Amino acid sequence: MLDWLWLVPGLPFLGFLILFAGQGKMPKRWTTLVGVGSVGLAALVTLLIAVEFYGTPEAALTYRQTLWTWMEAGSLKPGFSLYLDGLALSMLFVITGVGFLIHLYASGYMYEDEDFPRFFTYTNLFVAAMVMLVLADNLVLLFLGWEGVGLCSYLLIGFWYRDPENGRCARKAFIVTRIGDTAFAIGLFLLFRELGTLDIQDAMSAATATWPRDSGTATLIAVLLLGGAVGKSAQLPLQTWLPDAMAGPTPVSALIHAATMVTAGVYLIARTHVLFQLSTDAMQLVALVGVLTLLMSGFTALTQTDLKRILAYSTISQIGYMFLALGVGAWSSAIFHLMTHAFFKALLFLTAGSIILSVHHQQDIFKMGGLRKALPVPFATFLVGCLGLTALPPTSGFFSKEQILNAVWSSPTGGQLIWAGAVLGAFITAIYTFRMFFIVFFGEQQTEAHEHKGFKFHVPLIVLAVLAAVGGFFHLPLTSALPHAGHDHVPLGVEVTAIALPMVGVLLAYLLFYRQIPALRQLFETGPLKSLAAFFYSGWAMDWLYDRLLVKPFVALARWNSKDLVDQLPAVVSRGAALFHRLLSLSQNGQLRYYVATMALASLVVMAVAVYTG
Amino acid sequence: MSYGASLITHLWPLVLFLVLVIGLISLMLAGPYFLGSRRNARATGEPYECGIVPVGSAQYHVPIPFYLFAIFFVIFDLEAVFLFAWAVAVRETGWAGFIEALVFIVILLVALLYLWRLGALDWRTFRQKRDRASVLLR
Amino acid sequence: MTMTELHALLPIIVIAGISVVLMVMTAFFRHQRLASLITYGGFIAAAVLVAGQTGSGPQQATPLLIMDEYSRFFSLVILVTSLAATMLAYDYLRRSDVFKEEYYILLSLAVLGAVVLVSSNHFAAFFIGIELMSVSLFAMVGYMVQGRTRRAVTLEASVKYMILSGVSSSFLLFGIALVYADFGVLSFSGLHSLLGLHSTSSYSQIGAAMIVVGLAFKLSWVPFHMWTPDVYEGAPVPVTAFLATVSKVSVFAIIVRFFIESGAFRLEALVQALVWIAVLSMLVGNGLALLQQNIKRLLAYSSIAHLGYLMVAFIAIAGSNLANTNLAVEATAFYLVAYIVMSLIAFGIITTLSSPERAEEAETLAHFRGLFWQKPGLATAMGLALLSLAGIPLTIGFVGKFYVFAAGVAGQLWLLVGVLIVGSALGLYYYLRLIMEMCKAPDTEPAISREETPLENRVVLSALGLVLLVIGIFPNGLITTVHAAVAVLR
Amino acid sequence: MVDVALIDHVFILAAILFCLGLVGVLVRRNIIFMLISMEIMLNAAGLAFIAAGSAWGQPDGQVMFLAVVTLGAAEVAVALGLTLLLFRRYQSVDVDNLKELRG
Repeated sequence: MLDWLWLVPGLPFLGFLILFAGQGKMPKRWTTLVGVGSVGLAALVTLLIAVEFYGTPEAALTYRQTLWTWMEAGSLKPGFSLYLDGLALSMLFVITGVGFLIHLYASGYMYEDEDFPRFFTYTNLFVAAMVMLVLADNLVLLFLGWEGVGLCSYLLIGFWYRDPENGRCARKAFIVTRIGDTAFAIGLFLLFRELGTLDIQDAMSAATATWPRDSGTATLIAVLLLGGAVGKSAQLPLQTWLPDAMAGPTPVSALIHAATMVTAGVYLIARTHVLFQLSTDAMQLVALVGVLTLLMSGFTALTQTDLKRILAYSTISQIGYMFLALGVGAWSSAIFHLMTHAFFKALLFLTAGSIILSVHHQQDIFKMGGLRKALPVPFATFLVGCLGLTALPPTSGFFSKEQILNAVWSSPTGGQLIWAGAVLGAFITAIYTFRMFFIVFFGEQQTEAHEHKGFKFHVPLIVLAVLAAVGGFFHLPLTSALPHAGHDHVPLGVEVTAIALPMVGVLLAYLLFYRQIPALRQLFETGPLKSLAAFFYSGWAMDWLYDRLLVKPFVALARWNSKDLVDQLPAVVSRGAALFHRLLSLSQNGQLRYYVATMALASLVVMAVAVYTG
Repeated sequence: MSYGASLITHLWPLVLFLVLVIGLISLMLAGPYFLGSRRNARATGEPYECGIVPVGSAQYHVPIPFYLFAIFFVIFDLEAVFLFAWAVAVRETGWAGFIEALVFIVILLVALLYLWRLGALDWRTFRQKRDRASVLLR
Repeated sequence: MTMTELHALLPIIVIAGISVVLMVMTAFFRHQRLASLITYGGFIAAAVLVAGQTGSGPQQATPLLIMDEYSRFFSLVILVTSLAATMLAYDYLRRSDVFKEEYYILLSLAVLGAVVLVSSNHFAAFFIGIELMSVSLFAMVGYMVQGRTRRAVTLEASVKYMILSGVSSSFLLFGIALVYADFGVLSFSGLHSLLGLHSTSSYSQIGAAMIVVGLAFKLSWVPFHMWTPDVYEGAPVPVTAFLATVSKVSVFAIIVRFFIESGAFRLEALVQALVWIAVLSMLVGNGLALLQQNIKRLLAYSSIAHLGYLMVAFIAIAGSNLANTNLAVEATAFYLVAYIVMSLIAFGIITTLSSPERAEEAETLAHFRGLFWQKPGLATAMGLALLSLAGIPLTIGFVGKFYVFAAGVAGQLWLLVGVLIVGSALGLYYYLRLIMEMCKAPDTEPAISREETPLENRVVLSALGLVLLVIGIFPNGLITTVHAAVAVLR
Repeated sequence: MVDVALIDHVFILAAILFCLGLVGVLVRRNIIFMLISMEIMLNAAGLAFIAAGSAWGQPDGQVMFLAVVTLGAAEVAVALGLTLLLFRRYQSVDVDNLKELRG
């Protein structure tokens, strides 16, 4: 069964090829069949592989499948091999399983769209690239998958390309992640240069052998890789693209910008954890990035009014938790949270998609209100999702977040202060989640709502709701792939605080947005807190800051320079090349005897060289 | 043997050849002068061109068959050179050489056949051929 | 001649047989389809014979010819290439108004010359092969001059090619004579213990230089390249396709063998001259192609540049490290195959789009404008070929260029590697320019005919496109083959 | 090397012939004369072969000479055909008429 591993990336890629070849001329039924079916089959294969995988003893849980060696020129032998271990398998679960449910949902959600086939062409390619990224056993393939998912993300954010605003959002996402990718590429190159191998496993074992603890090189490479991860996973300071990425269709937001691609950074760090373990500084940095991001985006989510943007900021915040977990060495907790997050966040996005579709593409939560009656199924599933996001027991989010918080408390790179920040984040999460929930589903109904019913809409929601509810009981086969963090003993008070604060947050949200206690509301609508809220609303003014600090000066510099060097350099090159061409063209004058003369002269030179220097 | 002497031993056949050629030509030119009768007719002063009467300008169009034949001659003549080389060593090469020479000649024959069927050996002009064909058809 | 020798020579005899059979046939009746089928059959039979002998070890057949893995590999390459080129030419010839059958005679003679050339390890066979090929080629270049709807430039191209080729042959011959005078040996291996070792005599130095000059002309190395664009443009495009692939590859294959077996790499001054020729070829070829408007000329200049890239690997053979030289020889062989595939597709598409009945070839940018929207299949193949020529990953051209690059780096030829990179960057510009042209909206009055692409062309072009991609993705099969083929040298 | 002096002389003669031929190709515009000059170059090479062969006492030189002469004939055969066409097209045999292909 393990031999079938190549089918997992192969099937979606085949789907992509078929859809691409069909050029949108296939009937919609076939398109659905191919687009959804390929991912479904991949999920099935993953399941079968997992069955066999769980049957083998954990210590031997790695499997390598060499598809082919691309070429052997000198010592460089890039090959196409797949590497499966517990970590990769866990990711495969998420990508193919959740991916399949989202595809199924999208086949209903996107049905009316004229570019229906194009959508599935992109998403199938995305799944193939993402699986490739996860299964890559060498850095080249990893990078290929990494860029592949980035490309698909770009294409899908700008899916409705007729609105130039969407194109702008797509470009922003592409450029911002590109900054991270550059760091990532430099890191990979350094890794190859220092260790002389492209194979990830070899590189990891070579790294421990080559570098002592806290060596400068290891730290540098780890930080560069972190740069790539930060860009892809929308962490501080490169988080600004993700809210804008919501311009894409909602299933895309669920698939790429919540469940899978944005967690690639987490996967990358987990995959290269050996490197990070070598460097305390890098680990500390990861933890700091995580906690700062989760706090910042939590506060921002508190004030947003656009349903999808709230979810986007909450995604950033939750990935912040994953980074925090990585930073404190709780590797498996990070991946565990990655999975549970994929469940409840995909659920929330899909439900949000249903809601938005029902209220005619209205995304402002203050214009919804009281939808509980009109949309019973989304109401129920959204509630489950919110409970998971808030990490209330016994939903899946509770288990994973509790693990993380406990690890933070006792880790050397964590500590009480960071723990306090993380718990505060959990508290805020509870507030903004239920703020959203109460405003959307309670209060006065502001708009008409027509629920889209049907198999394709409800089945994914219900399945995901069940997963979000009970996913915390899953046991991921990570013991052999990632070092065990050790059993964390934390004081009882700490644990109780961590569980209780979110509940308090829910209560606060209830009072504020359901009961709407005037005194409290007044507090927020006046004075310094209001301007603070505006500040939060703008995403801590990060876009403004970048605009002032980077974009404006750059544009100004470019404008000032437009007649000068920057523009002149390419012009000089192209003009020089053209001149070169014209000069050479003169030599081709069509005169036979001139050609003979040139030949005779040249042969004279060659002969002279041969005789006089020989 | 000194260099000069060796040169002489190498070159004396050439010298002899030159002397003989010059002698023969002198003989041929001098003979008629002494032996021939002298008449002064209209055509006496004209250059002799293998029986063709030299009329008109020297720059006239020669029909293509002339060139074709010249080329055929040169090529087939040269192929004969290879046969000459074989003839020198006919005993040493034995039957294998014979078969090879045979193949060579057969290929030449095929080429000749091709030329013949293509009409390249046909002296007539295109118009003459067409007229002939129409006569036959009638 | 023994039976084993005869057996080894059988492929060559079969190819020679094609032209004889065709002559007999043509003498009695003319039939293009039959002639083409005989030619295909002959090429296939010869290829099967060569393939059947692969692995049976080197066999010296007469002192002139050697049948070893190297010559078998290139014979096979030449035969398959010629088959493809002949198939691509069928429809073009059918639509033109000249005698068709003689084309096949000339072509099979040229192939015979090429196969003899790559199998030679003696100057006599070397010379006969190269001249048999060249004389057939200049008859082929001028093949269409007789047609009623002829292109005016064909005659010019053939005259230029003939004169320059004759001059270069004289250089080649005189060079051989000088080397022969110095050592009294005509076989390559006989020279190995002599050439470059006693450097007192300038006979062999000048001789080797003149041989290089003669071959440089055939390979259109700068500054012996001037005929290339004119002949490529003037010749009928199926002939150009053949000229650009078979003649280049066979001469390059033999120059590699000659230099290795005769020890000519020991002539350091000559190698130094080759370095400058390579630099010039890469720069001048790409520079001339840069803004070129005529596609056939553009491809001619690009082929000059590609021959320059090949020289990087060729010069790397001169190094002293055995592993590196093996890598370099492999790189040349691999790149030659890659070059054939890419050029054949490009010229094949021009052939397919041309309309000889109107004496018009698809050689201007206008013919390619918007091709993607009119003939997506052909445009895709052309796009693939151009991407491969530009050296974009996952194409055969990339692997080839990478290989050459690796050989250059291993041989520490920094100047050449640097120029290779600059040249590739220039190349990217004009290849992509052509691709962009194909993506544009088509003109209202498309320059190309709307006719259906003939089946033969479709089969050949898709097969070549497939090869281009498959070897680009799985190059190891070809690498292993090439590795085995070049192992016999040295 | 056998008989150094003699072979040097012959090679000097051959080289002179070769250069004469090359100069002929360069300076003549009449294609007929270019062809004749080309033949002179070829025959210079042929002469060199004969000389080298006889110096080494081998028949190889003469064999090569035969090949050279055959090549010359074959080239001339094609060349004369092209010359005729050239004359028909331009009513002259001046190769400088051929200058359409360039750039």
